[in-house]
Amino acid sequence: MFKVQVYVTLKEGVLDPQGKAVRGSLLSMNYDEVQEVRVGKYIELFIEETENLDERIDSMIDQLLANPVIEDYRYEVEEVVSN
Amino acid sequence: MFKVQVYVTLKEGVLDPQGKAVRGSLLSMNYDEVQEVRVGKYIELFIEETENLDERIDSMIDQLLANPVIEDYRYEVEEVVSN
Amino acid sequence: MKFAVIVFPGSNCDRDMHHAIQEGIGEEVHFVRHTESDLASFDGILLPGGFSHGDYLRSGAMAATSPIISAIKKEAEKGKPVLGVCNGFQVLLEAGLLPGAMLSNEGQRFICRTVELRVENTKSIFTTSYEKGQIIRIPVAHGDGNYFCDEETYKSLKDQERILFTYEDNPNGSVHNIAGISNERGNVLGMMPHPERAVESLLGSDDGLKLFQSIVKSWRETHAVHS
Amino acid sequence: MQSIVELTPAYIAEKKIYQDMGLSDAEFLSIQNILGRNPNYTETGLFSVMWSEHCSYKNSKPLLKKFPTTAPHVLQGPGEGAGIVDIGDNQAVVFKIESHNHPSAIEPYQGAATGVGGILRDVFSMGARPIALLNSLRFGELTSERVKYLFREVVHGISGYGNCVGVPTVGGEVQFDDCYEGNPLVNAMCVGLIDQQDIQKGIAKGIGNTVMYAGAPTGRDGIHGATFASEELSEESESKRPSVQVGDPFMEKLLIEACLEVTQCDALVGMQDMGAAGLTSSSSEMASKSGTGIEMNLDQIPQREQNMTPYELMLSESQERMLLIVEKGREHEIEAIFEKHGLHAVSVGEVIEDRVLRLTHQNEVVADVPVDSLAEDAPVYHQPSKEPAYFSTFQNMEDYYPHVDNAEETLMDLLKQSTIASKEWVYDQYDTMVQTNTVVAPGSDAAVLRIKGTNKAIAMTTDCNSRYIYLDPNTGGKIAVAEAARNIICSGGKPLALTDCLNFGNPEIPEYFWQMEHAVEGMSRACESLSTPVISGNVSLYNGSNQQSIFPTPVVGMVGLIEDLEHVTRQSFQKSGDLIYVIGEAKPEFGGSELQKLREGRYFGKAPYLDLEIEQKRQDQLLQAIQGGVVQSAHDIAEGGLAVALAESLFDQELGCEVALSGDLGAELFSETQSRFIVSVSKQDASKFEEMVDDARLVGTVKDESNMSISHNDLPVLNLSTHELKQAWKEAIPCQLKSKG
Ligand SMILES: Nc1ncnc2c1ncn2[C@@H]1O[C@H](COP(=O)(O)OP(=O)(O)O)[C@@H](O)[C@H]1O
Ligand SMILES: [Mg+2]
Repeated sequence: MFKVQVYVTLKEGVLDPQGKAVRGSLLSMNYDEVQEVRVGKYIELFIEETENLDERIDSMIDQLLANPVIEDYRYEVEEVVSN
Repeated sequence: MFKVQVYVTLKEGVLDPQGKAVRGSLLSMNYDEVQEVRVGKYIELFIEETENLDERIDSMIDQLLANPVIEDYRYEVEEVVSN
Repeated sequence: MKFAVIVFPGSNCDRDMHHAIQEGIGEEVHFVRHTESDLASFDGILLPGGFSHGDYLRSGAMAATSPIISAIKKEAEKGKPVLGVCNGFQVLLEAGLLPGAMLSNEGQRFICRTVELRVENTKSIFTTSYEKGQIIRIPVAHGDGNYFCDEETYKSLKDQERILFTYEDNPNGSVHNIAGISNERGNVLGMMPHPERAVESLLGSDDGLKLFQSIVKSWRETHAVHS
Repeated sequence: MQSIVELTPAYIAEKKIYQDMGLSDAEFLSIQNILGRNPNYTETGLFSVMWSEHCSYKNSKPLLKKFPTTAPHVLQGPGEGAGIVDIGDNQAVVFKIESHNHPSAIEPYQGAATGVGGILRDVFSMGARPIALLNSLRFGELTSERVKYLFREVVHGISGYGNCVGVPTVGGEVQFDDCYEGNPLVNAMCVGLIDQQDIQKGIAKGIGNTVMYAGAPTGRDGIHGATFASEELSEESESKRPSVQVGDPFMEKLLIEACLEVTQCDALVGMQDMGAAGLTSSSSEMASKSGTGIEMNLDQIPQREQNMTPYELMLSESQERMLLIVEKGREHEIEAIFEKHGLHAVSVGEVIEDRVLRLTHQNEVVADVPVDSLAEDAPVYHQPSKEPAYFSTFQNMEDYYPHVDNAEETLMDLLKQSTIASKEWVYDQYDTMVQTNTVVAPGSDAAVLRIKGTNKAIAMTTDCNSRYIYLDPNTGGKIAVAEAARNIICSGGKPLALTDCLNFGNPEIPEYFWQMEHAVEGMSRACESLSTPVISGNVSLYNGSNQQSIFPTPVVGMVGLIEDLEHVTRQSFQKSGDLIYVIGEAKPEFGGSELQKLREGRYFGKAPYLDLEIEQKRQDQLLQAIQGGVVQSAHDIAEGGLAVALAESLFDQELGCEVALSGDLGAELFSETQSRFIVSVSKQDASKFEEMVDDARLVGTVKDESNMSISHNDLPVLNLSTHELKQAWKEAIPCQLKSKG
């Protein structure tokens, strides 16, 4: 079994309304040191042994987990003991 | 300047409706190897040098970024060159 | 009775709530902005639906850090009625005035439709005008209405009769079909369905009127002698 | 410090860089003539967006002139952000429709969401509170995964934005045909309500007054969106998206409240949203309209990204921005209002006497061009028009006549056709009730909203059967207007006016231009007959992909006035025992019909015939009967014919009916002959109804037993349970979405 950790973030230059709003709230809570906030997704996949693991992960992400038009992603694969 | 990467995940035992839906979609796209999907958040904070950095990060997360009733979190701090 | 409708940035049912109080039950009502910090002059506090702060991060999370929240807590401690509807309910959860949390709808889609609710308890100040077990028709309109709490919390909600409304046909995956719960003292109610949208039969249902009437009734009962 | 060295004016001219921005050689030549010199890079950009079809209507202007646009109740016709119609009591409705087709093809969620955001701003920039949203959508068939994705995400985007800003989405339409496969249509309409004294215009009057910028900071979003919307989709357009416009409905909500409050402040002179071509169009149009000029210091423009060039700042299509003209010295009043709503308004320039748009950036003048040349002097093209070969072939064909052996099976199949099937999957995701005015939510012919504080209501709908328009643009154009009016009438309203969104193919291809020319002609005739002037609209050309154009799709958005809440009427039968009437005779007309699609998988032959005089007479009589209180329900007969319309009338309350027909069975049940209605009437009102409505024929009765039963010449031909019919109709779209492609 593999645990795949996928990080999906907005591409540079793409407006992040969520990050902007969160920063606004943090400022109003007096966390003035916060210069920027970007909010993305963190997805964990548990995947059974399969052929072409990396290829399949890439295509899952492209097709569903991330929107390549506005998002970038990266991921890490780790083998885990299935329970 | 510090870059803080915050990972927010649903607690074990809390059903993840989004993860379930994503898994359903992946299965319908014939990614049968996917056993489980959990969807969380990945937040990047850019923070200026400040006293009690860790303490302040913890309290930002507790007060706003994660909901302790349903979510766990962890974070990593990295010093970056500000531009 | 004098009501406050709290307006957070992004609230969008504030005017509807105002209309329901003014035209629906003919009571006094004012808007109060999230930046205010005193609610002492009001007899009842209403947190309307909408998308406070865009519902970004988590629905209700940012609103729950507003200055007005401590004022709401203070009045709630005095026993004044506090009603949170939809986003208002989410704010109450995030602010810790009610237990549990809200997850996204099971179907991962926003749902807007009129649903049937069962009135589970008529002893609450919010439900005395209904009959126990009565089925009422109230609209829902939400994307994150999937109420979650752990079994222990559920047990205490159940034992203390704090579940006021349940769905007849669960639209969002909410645990044990919960649609609305109150705090231990019974003066704070959070519910996903919108009673303020159900105060005129012209618009499909007036089953929400009794909720507001219940609040006023119990307030009158305790304040009768003075006025 | 600029990171990119700009191309020199001489280089732009010599290497024809302007062509990359969508300007032709001839257009560039006239720009050189206007300026008496070569334009620099920024200036070339200004002209390229302002002279794009999207902003200048250079290909469609001659056609748009044909639309009737005036009537005593029209307070504002085409030309401002949105049109305005008087509804009495010193109130008015403000409405407009707009397309966001190309952005939605590339990023469906954001494309649709920002489409909604844009149309809202058109309405609230006039000072009106948005009270309703509608839409009109077209997709390919729900068989490919890509189409399913587009459909899901477009609906999701509309709901994501509309729900958040708190404006109910109360109606719309969705149709599915192969021709939209690569180029879906996403048209959004907004209706606002205003007290007449609050009407605000996009003007820049008063030399010395201050130009203020409010709302979101400017980023590099959708640069060249306007020219992009004016080109055909290709591989290349995929790469032409440096960054997609992302909507922030939360910001929009704050902007709505702030702008409506600003409208009440008399320091405000004029206001316009930054839509297509952003700062360029809003500034130059306001100045041009007012006979003034505008000077702006681009360093003052709030910026989201670093090192933005003048070109980028002026062409950016970042969302949720407004440009305001404010009385000099009173800027702080405006600032304070925005501040209160958590927004910033900043001074960025002033109104000047010279009728130019003059821009400075880092202490240099970076553009200096006459405002009229940008806003008014775009070339106008009279494109050649040519009747397509298919048209005469279709006209000369023998009438298509599908034999109906099994009426039950045919009806079940029709109800499952995605265009006919229930759209509940769509509108369930829209908040249809916020603002608590929705008397009739999606699911009937038109949506109805009451006007608080009065006994009135307004009805609204969007309609366009593009198959008829493809077969015969003139007739089809008439039908689009007539159908919208029918839907208003059936709801108890008197049609007031319409807004249109002309979605067509490449106008430079004579056959496609011909389609547009004739559709507009037909629409104009119908507008005249039915007294519904065009008060606003939008043009979206170059729709198509891989050499295939979409069907000509001029969507009509119509608003009507219901004088008394008592007149509100629904399409669903109300109670057992009521009599069922059909207004109008069926003829065997199947060109462009749902039955033709079902049987043949394509459309050919003649569009159904439309007689505008008969249409008008029937609409008038039906409305009088409704106002006279003798009508229980009314529904127009549209796609799928009488059988489908009857079934739809049963669903709401799961009632039944017994109907007896004679004449040609196929035509009676499934023909799409125009100007027809199904009306139910209480028994005691029957004679009164018959007196009021000429062409009504009694065909049956509403029943409690939940069964649809039809006989033909006294023989049973159809007997199906309402529940079964409803399930088929209701589940069709969710089923298609779920099935693996
Ligand atoms: N995209 C949509 N958004 C909202 N409502 C819709 C949409 N599509 C269809 N509807 C609603 O579904 C109902 C049926 O639509 P339609 O078949 O187009 O009606 P009609 O033929 O009478 O115009 C109408 O009430 C319409 O408003
Ligand atoms: Mg209709």
